Amino acid sequence: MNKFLRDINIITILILSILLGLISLTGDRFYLYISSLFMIYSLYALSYNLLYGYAKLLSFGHGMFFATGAYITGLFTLRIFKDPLIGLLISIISTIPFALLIGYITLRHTKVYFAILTLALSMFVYAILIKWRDVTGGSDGLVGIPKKGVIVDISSPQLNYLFILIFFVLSSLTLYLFINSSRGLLIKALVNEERLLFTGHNVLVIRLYAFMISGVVAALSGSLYAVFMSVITPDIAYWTFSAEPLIMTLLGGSDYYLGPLLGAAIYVSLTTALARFAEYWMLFLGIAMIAIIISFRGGVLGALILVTTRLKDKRLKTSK
Amino acid sequence: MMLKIESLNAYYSRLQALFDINLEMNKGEIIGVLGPNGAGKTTLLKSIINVEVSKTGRILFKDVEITTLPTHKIASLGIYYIPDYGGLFPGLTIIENLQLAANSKYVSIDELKEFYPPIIDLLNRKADSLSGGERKIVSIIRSIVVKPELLLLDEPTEGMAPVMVDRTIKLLKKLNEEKNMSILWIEPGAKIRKVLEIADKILILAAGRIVYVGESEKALKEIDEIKKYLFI
Amino acid sequence: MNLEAFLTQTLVGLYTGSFYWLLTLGLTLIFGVTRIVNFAHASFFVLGSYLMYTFYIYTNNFILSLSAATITTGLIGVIFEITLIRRVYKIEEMYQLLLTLGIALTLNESQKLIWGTSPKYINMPELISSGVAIGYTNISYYSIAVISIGLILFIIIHIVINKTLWGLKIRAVWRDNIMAQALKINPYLIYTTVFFIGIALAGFGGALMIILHPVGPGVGDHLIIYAFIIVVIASLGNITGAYITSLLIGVISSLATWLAPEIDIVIIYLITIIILLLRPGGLFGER
Amino acid sequence: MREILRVENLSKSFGKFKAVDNVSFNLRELEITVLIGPNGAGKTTLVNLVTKKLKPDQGRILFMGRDITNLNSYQITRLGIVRTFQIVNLFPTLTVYENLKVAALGSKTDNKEIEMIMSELRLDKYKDVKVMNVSFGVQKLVELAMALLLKPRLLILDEPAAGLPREDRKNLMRILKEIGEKITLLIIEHDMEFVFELAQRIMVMNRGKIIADGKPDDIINNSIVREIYLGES
Repeated sequence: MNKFLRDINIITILILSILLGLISLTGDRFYLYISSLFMIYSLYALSYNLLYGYAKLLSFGHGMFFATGAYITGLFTLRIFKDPLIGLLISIISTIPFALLIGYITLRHTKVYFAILTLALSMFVYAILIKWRDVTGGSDGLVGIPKKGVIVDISSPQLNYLFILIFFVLSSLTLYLFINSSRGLLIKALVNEERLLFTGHNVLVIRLYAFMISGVVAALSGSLYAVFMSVITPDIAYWTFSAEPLIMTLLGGSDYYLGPLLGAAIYVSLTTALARFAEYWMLFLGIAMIAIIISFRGGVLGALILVTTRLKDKRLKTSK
Repeated sequence: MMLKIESLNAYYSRLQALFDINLEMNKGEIIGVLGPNGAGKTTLLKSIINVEVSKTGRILFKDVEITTLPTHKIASLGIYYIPDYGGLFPGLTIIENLQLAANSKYVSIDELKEFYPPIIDLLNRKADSLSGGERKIVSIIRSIVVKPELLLLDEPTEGMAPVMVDRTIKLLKKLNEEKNMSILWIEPGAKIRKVLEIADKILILAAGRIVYVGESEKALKEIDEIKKYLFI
Repeated sequence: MNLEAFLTQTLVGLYTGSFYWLLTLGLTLIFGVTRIVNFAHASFFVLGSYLMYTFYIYTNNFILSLSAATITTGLIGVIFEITLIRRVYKIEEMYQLLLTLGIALTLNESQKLIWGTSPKYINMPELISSGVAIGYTNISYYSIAVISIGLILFIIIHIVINKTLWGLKIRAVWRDNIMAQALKINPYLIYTTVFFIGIALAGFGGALMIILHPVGPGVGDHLIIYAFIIVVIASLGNITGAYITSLLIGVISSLATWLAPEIDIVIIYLITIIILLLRPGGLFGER
Repeated sequence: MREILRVENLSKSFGKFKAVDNVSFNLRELEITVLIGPNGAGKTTLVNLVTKKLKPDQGRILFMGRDITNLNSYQITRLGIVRTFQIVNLFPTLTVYENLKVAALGSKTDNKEIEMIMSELRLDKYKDVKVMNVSFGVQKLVELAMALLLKPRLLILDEPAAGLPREDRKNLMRILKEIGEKITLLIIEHDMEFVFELAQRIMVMNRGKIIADGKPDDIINNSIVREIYLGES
């Protein structure tokens, strides 16, 4: 069962990537746009679920990594070296120490305290982005982040799309393999920290490890976002933006690796489909969230799997 | 009929702690429940007041079914539960603890004094500043204010100095006679002789099952056989 | 540095702090008794403002609208407690926090739909113009009243909690829920009343605030952060701590805006982080 | 026999209540020691202090001559003091194999040994079943398997037989005897049958103090113990 699931996860990712690849051939700007957003949000949500679903850490400040990723890429490509790829790599690398620092501060606390502390820290980042005008551009943010660089040129929508696709496939697969590695196992084992302690593991280090990986992937999605949009504002550091991957994860189902992906898909398609009702949008999410917590915490994917297994059981019974 | 338990099975999460327990208790009776650790003694009390355990079967108090009633309703019907830690509220003074029991700011101490004179000096002390033994006795004294018909005691004399143990047991007898409280009383097997001093009936639990029931005189004769059940 | 400006800023800080207090008081009470951190609390605060606004338009009576807004907010809070929050008392706190976050989003957005996106305020010059002059600036009696109300509430709450039987029951549930029930106390009744009081207080605060500050979308999002920062610094569930910290944060932020406007909010967050690094349990933590 | 653990003047109080009151003792290598005593005597607290689940108010703990008083639980575990818990304490959402794997990672043990232990304790058929879906008895075995994979020098078992039906107890006793030949055991237990079958040495705790310590026969005849346990005086 486990093996089968594992395969199906990888298979799904691969098939999905092929479909996404095909979309690029159509060259239809609209489709390219929403599927790019989907991929970026998916990574953002996947990185979030590594904390929420696997390490059992409820963070309300995940946006700070998305934002730092975006801003470092932006600043680097605008000020220092004009190239999206390099900018992206730089932001990933520089996120590692940042995540470790934040993790060191927050991870001694758990549960509610951790949640609130991450919230405060992300607002700290937000405050800096707003206040440090001459560097961050204040509330206007950064404009004209280059797609055409010294090394890579992704100024054509299709190329930009493929650029995102490559990182999407690579990181979603790597993250999956990581979760199923022995390091990943220890992260899953955080469900019972006391026991983990008494099996000779330093819980804090494991948490820190999960926190770092998650932060880096979030930063990656952030910098993809920066390059894709070529305009970024501090809103992506405001706590409400940190709530979005959380909602996607809950929507899709936090117990499954692909849950956040599904969540992101639903999220993006609904936002575009319901664009006319934009003002009702967050209201809808709020209600959806309440419904999920009260009625079904497995999310959509959880529900689907439950239904299919029920059907299987029925078939078995009838066959007997 | 004070208390009637019909084919009770109780579970902690996935683990079954009690198997098909049946029990009948008459008004004014003192029943001692003895058994080794993990026999399910505490679970029995917790199933009666309906906390922390999931269960099947029926529990009746004065012919009223209380199986699924919320704990505070069960308490209001006249059952007072004293957990093994005494159940005084830490951080609250003893007098406050008594006020809660009386559901009023005014508590008459005279009667309490008569049952346990030292209470006077404790009134204004915080519950957590009392010794374990004191806490348990005060919690028993609190029952005078609660005025229950049925008293559920979880190892009230455990961890007490021998002198205190005897004092407590006399106190229980007094409550039973003068306040006509029926008492369902849990103690570890080692306390069997103490329990037999005042209990009308004892009941031995082992591995979640009732393995022995008997009137006290009878039990006293068969004590050596009983000790086998208690693994001692 | 001039003393007058300093005094003015401090007073401004004190009444801002008093608003924070009205917000965190309910948050603290609710957490203390139900162990739930109410993410939606600031949304109720803002709801209070909007209701005040609407009632005032129709009645044109300050006191009447104030009391109406307060009570209505409290009742709406109770509805949420009974229909939704009551279902999660016994499950993981993660989900409790998430549920209240969902409620927060729902409230904020429905407020947008009902009252629109443009900031709303009540213009009552007669209330805020008259006051004591400190140097060039004028501190309105209204803001002084707000500060006093905060203080009075602090005293009342203390008396209620520590001297009355009802307060005793609250502390009992607070300490040992099961034993409280064993003493015939119905915890759900306590929960609901505490929710009513806590959220009514938030509504009250919001209603008072709209006289001084316009209220619009995003105000709740901003306030909840401050509320959280305060209760965490004060140590969750500690009432005295919440009061002192509220005033402290109020004063610090107003002084910061005066002395270093370019980095004022940064300072607040920085202080929070430092305090929590030094005292993980908060300043007033028992254990 | 060589001394493996030395505990000096260990104390821990909760408020006024002295759970462990200035306790000193030592354990000798490859000796099966059983710790008995009534409820609230402080047995589990003592174990929690030694394994650093709780921080002692005062006292010293030496393991194979090394002072471990200020180490963390995970460091102590790595040194070879391994414990199990009274209530089953595992990773419910992980499979039996994954649970064992976590333990193996804790002591850098390779997967071959996991397979070996699984077959020894007849856990193979539950390999890929989530722990929360296996019976209580099996969970107890998983606990034991994990403990062994951690390569203990001193293994502390807190009521290993609690809640097990008779036949499983017999089985467990057999396994523990085998283990006892390779690993020093400290066992908290109430089931007297179990105790006297297994113990080479018995320590009796009451009200936070060790009131008797010696060979089983001496203990059974010790008057204080008879009073506490058999209610005789």
